[in-house]
Amino acid sequence: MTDQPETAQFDAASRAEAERMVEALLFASAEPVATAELARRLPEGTDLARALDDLRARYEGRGVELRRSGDSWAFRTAPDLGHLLERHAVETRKLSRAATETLAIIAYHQPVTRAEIEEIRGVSVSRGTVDQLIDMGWVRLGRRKMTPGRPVTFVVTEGFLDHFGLSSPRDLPGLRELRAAGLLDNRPPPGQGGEEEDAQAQDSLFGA
Amino acid sequence: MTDQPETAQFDAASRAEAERMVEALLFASAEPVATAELARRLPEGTDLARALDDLRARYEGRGVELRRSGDSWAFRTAPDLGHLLERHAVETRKLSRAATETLAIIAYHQPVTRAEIEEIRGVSVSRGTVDQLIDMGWVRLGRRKMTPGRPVTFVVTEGFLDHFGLSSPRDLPGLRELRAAGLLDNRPPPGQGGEEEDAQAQDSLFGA
Amino acid sequence: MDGGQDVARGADTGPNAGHATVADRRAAEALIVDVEGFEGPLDLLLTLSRTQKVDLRQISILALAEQYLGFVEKARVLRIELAADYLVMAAWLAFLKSRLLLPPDPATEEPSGEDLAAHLAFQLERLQAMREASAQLMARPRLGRDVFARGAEEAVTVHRSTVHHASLLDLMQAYARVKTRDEFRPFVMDRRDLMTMEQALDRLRAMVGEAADWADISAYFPEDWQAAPRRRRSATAATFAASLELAKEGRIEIRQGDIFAPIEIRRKDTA
Repeated sequence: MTDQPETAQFDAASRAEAERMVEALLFASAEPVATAELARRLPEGTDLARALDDLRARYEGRGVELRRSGDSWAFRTAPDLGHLLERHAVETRKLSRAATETLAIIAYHQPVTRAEIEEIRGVSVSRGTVDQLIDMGWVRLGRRKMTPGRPVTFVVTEGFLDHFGLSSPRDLPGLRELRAAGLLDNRPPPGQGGEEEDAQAQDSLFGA
Repeated sequence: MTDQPETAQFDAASRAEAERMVEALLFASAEPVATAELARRLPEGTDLARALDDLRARYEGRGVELRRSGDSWAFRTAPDLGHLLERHAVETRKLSRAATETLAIIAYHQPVTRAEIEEIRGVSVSRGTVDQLIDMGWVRLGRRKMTPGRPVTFVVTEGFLDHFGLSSPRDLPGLRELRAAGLLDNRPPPGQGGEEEDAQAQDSLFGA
Repeated sequence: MDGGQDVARGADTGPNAGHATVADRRAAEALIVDVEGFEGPLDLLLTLSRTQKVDLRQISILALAEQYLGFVEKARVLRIELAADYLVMAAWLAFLKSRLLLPPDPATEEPSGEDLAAHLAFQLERLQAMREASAQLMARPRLGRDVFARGAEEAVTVHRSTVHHASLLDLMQAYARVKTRDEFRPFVMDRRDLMTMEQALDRLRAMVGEAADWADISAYFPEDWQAAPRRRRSATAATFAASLELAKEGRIEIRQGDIFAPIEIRRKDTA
């Protein structure tokens, strides 16, 4: 920091210093750090948003990159350098087809109830499948749905975004096209005019 | 990387690429990485020394620095930012029962010796308890008592009065007030030490 | 492999039956054998729909229903037990098929065969889309496989310090507790400092014969009950009570000059 009285100079110095501090904090952590946590750890009055912007620009195209997942930030190695780092790869449990499909459905349709997942897959979802996704830190419970029975919903976590290198669920591959094609609509089977009993009957017909 | 045939351009690109690779390797590694190990992991013909120089220059003055220890390399938080990685957690805990009682006895009976405290509490007082109260700045040593062995006495401090909002130890409520406030439910047995007031009153009743 | 032949021929019920190649037959055979591998009837329908080799949006639901029913029929012939939901789907598809083939009944408000077929097509397309999305997701550069976090995490050092706290109330309560601790013990009468009325009475009876003049009752206390406040208090009470007893018996007289004045006694001479 500088003692120069000129505001511009002082500002430039404090801006650079803020960037350094955020850099140090994020470098030190293997896990993404939430914006709120960064703000708490930095001196009061730090322009955190600008520091993050500066940092992101600085690391653009480098061997490590600043990445956002949800409301958290982390440095991650550039995806194209994965081959160099194979030895650091951690053996992950191979996910079953049911688990990967369920995960995709939760990500693209969130917040989504178990019944909705089942309707999409046309088969009942075993408790173990969702539990596994929750265990891995990729899925968590969302708000209950304001429909009869107030069923719980599932949403993806920041850990999911971090793992798949997404800044937000809006960045899911092909999301826009799927939405445009109406494939993310919750389209009830024909003849279901909101009559719940009817819906129930047909849902079970479709394996929901 | 680029496919430009011009040597200079190719060289610049491969130089930048080498730097990126070293950056990612060092970032992802849990341990400092030896120069020989870096060389082994990088594509053949990489100018490792130059990549390390470039990287060191790039991180000069940043929030993290490239540091060499022996023949190994690692990123480390800039020394002046170490404080960001420290957190001071202050835990407020209720003073233990033994300490509170000891403190109360000192406050009500000061100056008081350890033996006297023990007599009043009816149990021995650990050195740690009094030390803790001294550490907290609520108790200090008073004058030695003019009795055999000249034992040290304990008195409460200004800090104690400050903390408890008292202007003098005489402001401490007496037993009668404690009783009136419902803090002393039972009538004490007659003639117990410290109840001079009561004894006085009754004695005078009986003409003592 | 006889069963396999059957199945291969079984697939001939489909619209492409005439052009079925050996590969197609093998595929259809595999469908039967791997029925366990399907994630439910919708998944099976989706797989069957691929044999139509058209975009899912152009798919013939009627043909698909027939393929499915053919599949279930072959499974039945082969005595392969199908889970209930496969059979439920078969029943529903049979119903859908009849709806699609028969002219609509204008009297009924139930959804038309076309609507039901369109919804099934939507479901298939949606499942297919989710399946592709899932594959795209899994193919992304993934943390711990393609992308890595900082290896040498520099943990935040937490310096813990404890501030002890006590309020004035805590302090007063602690003092009250110390001072009244004895009261919470099982009650045992401490007789050492307690003079009973009987003791006082015995003593007074023995001495009262000499008491010709008025004297303070405290004069009758034993020497070691005079000084200590607690003993003196107990002696006072016991001796006073004993005095009353003797007065009642008519052996002594008792007087007090004023409130709080000393209580005096003397022998009562019986005439």
